[in-house]
Amino acid sequence: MTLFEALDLGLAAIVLGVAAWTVAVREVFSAVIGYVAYGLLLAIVWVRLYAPDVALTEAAIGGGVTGVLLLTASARLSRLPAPDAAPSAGLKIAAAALAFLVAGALAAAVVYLPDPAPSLAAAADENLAATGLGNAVTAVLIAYRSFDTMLEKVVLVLAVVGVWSVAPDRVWGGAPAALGPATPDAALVFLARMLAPIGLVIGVQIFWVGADEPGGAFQGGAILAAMWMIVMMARLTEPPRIGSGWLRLGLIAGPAIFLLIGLAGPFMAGSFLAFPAGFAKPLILFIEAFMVLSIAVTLPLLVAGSPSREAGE
Amino acid sequence: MSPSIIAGFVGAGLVGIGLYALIVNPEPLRKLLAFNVIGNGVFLVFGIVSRRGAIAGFPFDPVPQAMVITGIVVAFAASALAVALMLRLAEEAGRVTLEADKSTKPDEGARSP
Amino acid sequence: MTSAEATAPGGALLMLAILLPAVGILASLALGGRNAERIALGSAPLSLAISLAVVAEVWRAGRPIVYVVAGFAPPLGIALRADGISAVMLVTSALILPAAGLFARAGFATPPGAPEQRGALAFWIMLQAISAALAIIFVSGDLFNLYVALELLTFAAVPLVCVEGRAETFAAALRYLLFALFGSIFYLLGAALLYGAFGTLDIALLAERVRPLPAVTAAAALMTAGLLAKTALFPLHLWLPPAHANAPAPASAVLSGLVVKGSFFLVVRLWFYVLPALPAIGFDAILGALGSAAVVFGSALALMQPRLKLLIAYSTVAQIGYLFLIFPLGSGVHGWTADGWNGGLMQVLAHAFAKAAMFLAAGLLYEALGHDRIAKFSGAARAMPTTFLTLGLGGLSLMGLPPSGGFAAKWLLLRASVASGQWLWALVLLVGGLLAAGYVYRILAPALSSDPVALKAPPRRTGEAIALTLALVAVALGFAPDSFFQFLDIGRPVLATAGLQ
Amino acid sequence: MTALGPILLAASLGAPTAFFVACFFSRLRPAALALQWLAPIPALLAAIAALASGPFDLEAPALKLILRLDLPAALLLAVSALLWIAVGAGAFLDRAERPEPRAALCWLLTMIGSLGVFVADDLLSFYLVYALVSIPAYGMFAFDPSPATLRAGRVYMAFAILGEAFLLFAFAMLAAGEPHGSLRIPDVVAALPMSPWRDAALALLVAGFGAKMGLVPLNGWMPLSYAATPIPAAAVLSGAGVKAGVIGLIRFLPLGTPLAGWGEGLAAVGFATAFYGVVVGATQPNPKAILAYSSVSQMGVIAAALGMALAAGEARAPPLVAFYAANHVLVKGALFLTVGAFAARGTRATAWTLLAVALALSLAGLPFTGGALAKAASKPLFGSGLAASLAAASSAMSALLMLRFVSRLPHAGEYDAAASPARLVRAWPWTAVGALLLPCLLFPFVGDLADALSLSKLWEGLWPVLAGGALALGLARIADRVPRIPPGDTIVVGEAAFDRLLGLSALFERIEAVFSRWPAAGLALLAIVLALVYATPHVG
Amino acid sequence: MSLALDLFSAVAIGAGVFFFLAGTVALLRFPDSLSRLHALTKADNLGLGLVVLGLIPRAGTPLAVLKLVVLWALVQLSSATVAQLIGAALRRRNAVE
Repeated sequence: MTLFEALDLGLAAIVLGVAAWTVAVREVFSAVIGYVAYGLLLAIVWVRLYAPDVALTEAAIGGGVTGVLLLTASARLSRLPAPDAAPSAGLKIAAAALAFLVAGALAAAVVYLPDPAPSLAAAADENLAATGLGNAVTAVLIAYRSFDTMLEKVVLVLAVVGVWSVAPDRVWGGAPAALGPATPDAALVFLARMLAPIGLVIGVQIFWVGADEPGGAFQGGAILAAMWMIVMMARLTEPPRIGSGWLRLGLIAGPAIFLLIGLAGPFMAGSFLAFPAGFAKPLILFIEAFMVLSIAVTLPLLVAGSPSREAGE
Repeated sequence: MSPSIIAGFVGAGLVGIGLYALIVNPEPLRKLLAFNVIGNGVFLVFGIVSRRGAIAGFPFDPVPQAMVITGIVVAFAASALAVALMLRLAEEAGRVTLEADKSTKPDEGARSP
Repeated sequence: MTSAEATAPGGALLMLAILLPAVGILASLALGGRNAERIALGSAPLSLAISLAVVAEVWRAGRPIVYVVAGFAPPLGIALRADGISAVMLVTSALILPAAGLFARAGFATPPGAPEQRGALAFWIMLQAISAALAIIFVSGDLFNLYVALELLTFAAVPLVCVEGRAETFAAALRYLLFALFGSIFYLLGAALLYGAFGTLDIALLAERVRPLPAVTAAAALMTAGLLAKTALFPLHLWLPPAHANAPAPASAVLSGLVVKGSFFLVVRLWFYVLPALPAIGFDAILGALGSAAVVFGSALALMQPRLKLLIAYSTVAQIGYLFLIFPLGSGVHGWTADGWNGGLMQVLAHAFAKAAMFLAAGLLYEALGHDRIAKFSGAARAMPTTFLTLGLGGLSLMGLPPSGGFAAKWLLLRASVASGQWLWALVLLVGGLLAAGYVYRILAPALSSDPVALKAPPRRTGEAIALTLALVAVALGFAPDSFFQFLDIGRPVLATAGLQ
Repeated sequence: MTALGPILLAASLGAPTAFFVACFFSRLRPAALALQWLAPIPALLAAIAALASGPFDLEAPALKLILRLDLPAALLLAVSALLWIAVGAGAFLDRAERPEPRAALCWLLTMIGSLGVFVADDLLSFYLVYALVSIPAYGMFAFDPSPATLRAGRVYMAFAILGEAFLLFAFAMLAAGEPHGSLRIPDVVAALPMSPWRDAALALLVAGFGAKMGLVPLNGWMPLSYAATPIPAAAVLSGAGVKAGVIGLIRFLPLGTPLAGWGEGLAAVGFATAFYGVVVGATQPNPKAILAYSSVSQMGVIAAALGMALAAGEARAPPLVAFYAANHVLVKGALFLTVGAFAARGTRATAWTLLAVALALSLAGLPFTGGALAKAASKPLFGSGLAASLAAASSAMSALLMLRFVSRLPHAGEYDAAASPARLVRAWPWTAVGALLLPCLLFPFVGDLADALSLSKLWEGLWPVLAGGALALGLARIADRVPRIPPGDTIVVGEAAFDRLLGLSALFERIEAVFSRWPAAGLALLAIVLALVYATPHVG
Repeated sequence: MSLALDLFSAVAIGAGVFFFLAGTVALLRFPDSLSRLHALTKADNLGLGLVVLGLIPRAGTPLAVLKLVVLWALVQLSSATVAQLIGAALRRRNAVE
C-alpha cells in the first residue's frame, strides 16, 4: 500500500469520524464547529479527486460561509428551551438500521458502476476552442450548461427574497442585524483592515485566472463575500438596508446581464444563451465579472439574514 | 483501493450518517446539519463519477464537477433560507420545533387576504 | 432520438416560457414596490399566449418539439422537449397562476404611493418563480436541470406558506422546507448515479442507454422516494396539511393545485420516459399501494377536519393518491394502458382546477364569515350562493360525479382497472369516491339549510367570479373530446416491459 | 314525423336545460321559473312521435351524447313528461307558493335527469342523467333545517351515492366486456352474457337500480324522504323519479337470453319486496309513508316481472313492464296530490272520497282503471304457475294497503309537509280522473284493449280487490293493536351500523398522530427507498 | 548544487513537520486552553515557515516564490488573530466564572 493510499484511507477515516462526531455531539454549537472542520477536510478530499475548482468552492462556501451562517444561528438559538424529548432507543436502532441499509445500497451502486466509465471529458475539450476558455469546468458552467448556472443565480436571488420575506412587516426596507458585537475585538478589526484589501486582490485574481486555470466566478465571488463579511463583523461597515436600490441592482446584476446576453443569443449566435463565434471569451468574462459582483453581494446578505432594524434606524 | 473507491465509501458513509441524524435529531438546526452532511456525501458521489470519467489526457470529467459547484451554491442558499425561518420562528414562538403541530389545531384560523 | 437532435421550429417558445418569468423575477426585485404586481400580472397573458403557441406547435408537429439550449446538444448541453403533457401542463399553470394572482390583488396590492410592502413583494415574486420553475419542470429534458428547477420551486413555495407571518405558518414552512430539501437531495443522488452509469442526464439519451444495473436500481429508488416526499404521498404527507391549510388562500390554491403536481410530473417522467427499458415489476404495485393508502387515509381524515381549509388540504392528500394509480394502470403495453394513462393525467388536470377553485372559495368564506369552522356554516350558502356553488362544483369533480373532469378521470381509471383485472384499484376508486362524497356533503349540507347567517363582509364579486371560473373549467374537462386525449399521447413512449401484470 | 323526431328528442333535453340556464340571469329568472312547467312539452311531443312512428335516435358526438327513443321509453317518457307538466304548473304558477329559487333549480335538474334516463342510449350519457335524477333531488326537500328533514336528506344522499357507485362499477365492467369498445347500451348489454364479469356486473346493476326502486333491503330511504318531501316534489319523485331504476333494469338486463339463476333470484327479491312493503306499510299512520311503502311494493312487483322475463328469456317484456310502470307514474303522482288535497280540507264530499278510493285501488288492479290494464299487461310475464298466484296475492295485499291509505287520508293534515299549492288542490279531481283513464289511451300500444275488458279478465282483476277489502276490514278491527314499525324500518339498523363505522375514525387519528411526527416520516422515506430497491430488479 | 538545495529542502521541511507534530502533541497533552493555544501558534507558525522555506528553492518562478511567501504571511496574520480572539474569549469566560 503506497503512502498516498495510506493518506487517503486516513483522510477518509478522519472525514467520517468528524462527520459522525458532528451528528453525535450534544451541544449544537460544538456540532457546528465540527461541521466547519469537516468542510475543510472535504476540501482536501476534493483535491485528491482532481477537483481543485470544487475544492475551492467547498472550502469557501461549504466550509467558510455556511460555517459562519450556522455558527451565528446556533449562537442565537442556544438561548431557547431544549426542544422535544430525546429519541427512544428503539427509534435509534431502527433509524441506524435503515440508514445503514440505504448507505450500503448506495455504496454497492457506486462500486458496481460500469467500466469503462462514460465520460464527457473529450467532448468538453473539443468544444473548448469555441468558448476560448482553458478551464473545462468553467466552460461547462458558463457555456455548455450555462442554463443551469443562470437558473442557479436566480435561485440565489430567490433565496435572498425568501430570507427577507420572513421579517416582520414594520422593519421592511430596513437593514439586517449587525454581524458582530457592538465593540468588536481589536484583533478582529486589525485582521479586517489588513486582510480585506489583500482578499480583494486574491478574489479578483481567482476569478480572472478561472477562465484557464482552477478558479472562477463562484470561487472569486465567495472570497470577496468573505472579505465583506469580515469587514462587517469588525463593524467597519454595517449590513445595508434591503430597500436600497443599489443593493438590489448588485443582487440581480449577474443573472440579469447573463439573461440579457442570453436573450440576445438568437440574434447573435442562433440560440438562446449561445455566444457568437470569436466573441465568446470576452462575453463570458463580462458575464462572470457581474456574477462575481452578485455572488459577493448575495452570500453575505444570506448570512446576515432578514432585516431586523426599521428603515429609519 | 483507488481514491475514487475510497471516496465512494466515504460518500455512502456520509449519506448514512446524515440520514441517521435526520431521523433521530429533533432540533431543526441539527437536521439542517444532517442535510448538509448528506449533501456532501452526494457531491462526493459526483466527484467519484467525475474522477472515474478520467480518460487519456484528461484527469477528470468536468461536467459532474460543474454540477457539484452548482449544487454547493444551491445547498447553501437552502441552508440560509432554513436558518432565517428558524430564527424567525424562535422569535415568534419562543421555541423551534418541527413537532407538536399547532397549526392543525382547529382553533387556529387560517387568515386569508 | 440521436444526440445530434436539432432545434425544432417553435422550439424557442419553450425557452421563452421559462425566461419570461425569470426576467420578471429580477425586474420585480430591482424595481420593487407596486411594479412587482404590475409585472407579474402584466406578463401573465404573455405566458398564456406562449403556452398556447406551444400547444399549437406540438399539435402541428404531431411529435415533441425540441430546443437545444446554447447550441450545445446533449449529452454535453441541455435540450428542452415539449410533448403533449408538457404543453397541456404549461397551459394549466398559465391559467391557474394568473387566476390566483388576480384573486390575491385584494390581499397583496400595494396602494399607489405607498411604500413597498413585504408580503406583496414576496408574493408576486414567488408567484413568478413558481411559473418559471413549473415551466422548466414541464419542458426540460435534463435531469440535473430539473433538479435546479425543483429547488427553484421549493424556494418559491416555502415563503408563500409563511407570507402572512404568524408563528404557526413559520413552523409549517420550516417543516415543508426541511422535508422538501431531503426530497431533492435524494433526487440529486439518483441523478449522480445515473450520470456515473451512462454519462448523460438527458432524458432521451438515457432512455436509449438505460440497462439494468445496481446504480440504476438505486437511482430509480432514491429519485422516486425523493419526489414522493415532495409530492406528499402518504405516508410522507406530514408537511402538507399545515402548509396548505395555513397559507393565504391564493397561495394554497397554487400549492395544492400546481406545485405538488410538479414533482408528480417528474415521477411520471422518470418511470415512463427515463426508465421504460427497466424491467421493473414491483414499483408500480408499490406506488399504487401507497396511492390507495393515501386515498383512503386522506379522505377519512378530511371527513374529520373541523376547519374547511384543513379539510381541503387533507382531500389533496387523498387526491394525490389517485394520481399514482397511473403507474399500475397506465404502464405496459395492453389494451387498457391508454385508459389508465389518460385517466391519470385527466385526474392531474381536474384536481388542479377543482382544488384551486375550492381553496379560493374557502378564502372567500373566511373573509365573509371571519372563520372557516364547518360547524358554523349553517345557512351560509343562502348568503353567498356563488361561493358554495364553486365548492359544490369542485366537490363534484373530487367525488367523480358527472359531468366533471374528475368523473372522466375516474371512469377511465376504473375501466383500466377492470379490464386489467386489478380489482383492488377499482375498489379504491369507488371507496374514495364515497368518502369524498362524505366530506363534500359535510361542507354543503349545513350550509344549504335555511338558517339565518350574519356576514362580516359581503363576498368579493371578482373573487367569486375567479373561483367559479376555475371550478367550471374542472367541470368542462368532463367534456374533453377524444382529440384531447390524442394530444396527450403525443410523445408518450410505450413501456416495453414495465407493469406487466 | 320521423324527420321531426330527432329534433324533438334533442329538444326534450334541451328545453329544460335552457330553462335551467335562464335561471342564472336575474332578468330571465322570474319568467323561467313561472313557465318552467312548459319545459317537458318537447319530451311529451317526442314520446308521442315515437309512439306514432316507431323508434328513432340521435347522435351528438361533440357532446358524446347518443339518444334513442323506443316503445318502452316512449310510454314512460310520455306519462313522466305529463306528470312534470301537471305538477309543475300547479306548483310554480303562483309566485306566492313557488318553491324558493335553489329548490326550483334542483327541480329543473331533476327534471332533466328524469326525462333523460328514458332517452339516453350510451353508458356515459345515461350515467350523467341518472346522477341528475338522483343527486339534485336532495335539494327538493332537504333545505329545511328540521332534524327529521336533515336525517331524511342524509339517508337519501347516502343511498343515492351508493347506488351511483354500484352503477359506475357495473358500467365499467359493461364497457370492458364490450369487445369493440362501443359504449351504446344495446351493444354492451348484448355482450354481457358472454362477458367474464357477467355475474358481478349483473349483481351491481340490480343493486344500483334496486337502490333507486327501493327493493328490499335498500328500501329504507323511501318512506323517510317522501314523508319529509313537500307534496309537489313527492308527486314527481315517486311518480317519475323512481322510474329511472325501472328503465335502468329494462335497458340493462339482457332480456331475451335466458339467465336461469339470475331471473329467479331477481323475481324472489321482487316478490319479497312486494309483500314486505305492504306489511310494513300497513303499520304506518302517515298517509305519505303508506304511499312510499306502496311504491316499494309496486317496484317489487315490477322487479319480479322482470325477473321472470329474464329467467324465461322473454324479449317482449320491456313494453309490458314499461306500461305497468307508466300506470304507476300517473297513479302514484295523483295519490300524493290526493294527500295534499285532503290535507287542505279535512273532510270531503263522498264523491271525492270515492274518487280517491278508485285511484288508490287502481294500484291493486280495480277493473275499469288503468291499474286493471297494467295487471293485464304484466300477466303474461308471470305465466300461470307459482309466480302468477304470487302476483295475484300481491294485488290483494296492495288493495289492503291502499284501503288503509284511504282510511288515514282524513288525518293527512296532521303530518309535516302535507301542504299543497291551492292550484293543485283545486285541480286534484281532474288529475285523478286523468290518472285513471290515460292508461287506456296507451294500452293499445302494448296489448288488445277489448281482450283486457273481457269478463274473465274483469273478474281476475276484481277478486284480489275484494279479498283485499276483506283483509282491510279485518285489519281495521285490530288496527290499534298492530305494532308500529318506525318509518324507514331497515334504516334504523343501517344507521346504527354506520355509527359503529365511525369508530374507525379513532384508528385513523392514531395513524395520523404517528406519521405527522418527523421520525416516523423519515423512517417511512427510507423504507420506501429500500422497498423500491427491492422491487426493481438489476443485474449485479 | 542541486543536491545541496535538495538537502536544504529536506531538512527544512522535515524540521517544519516536526514542529507541526510537536504542536499537535502539545494540543493534545497540555492541561489548559491558554497553554495549548500558545504551543499551537508557535509550532504552527514556525512549522509552516520552515516548510515554506524548504519549498522556495523548488518553486520554479519568482511569482511562485512570491505566492508561497504571501501564503505564509496570510496564515501568520489569520492564526495570530484567531489566537487573539480565542484568548480574549477565554479571558471573558474566566471573568464570568
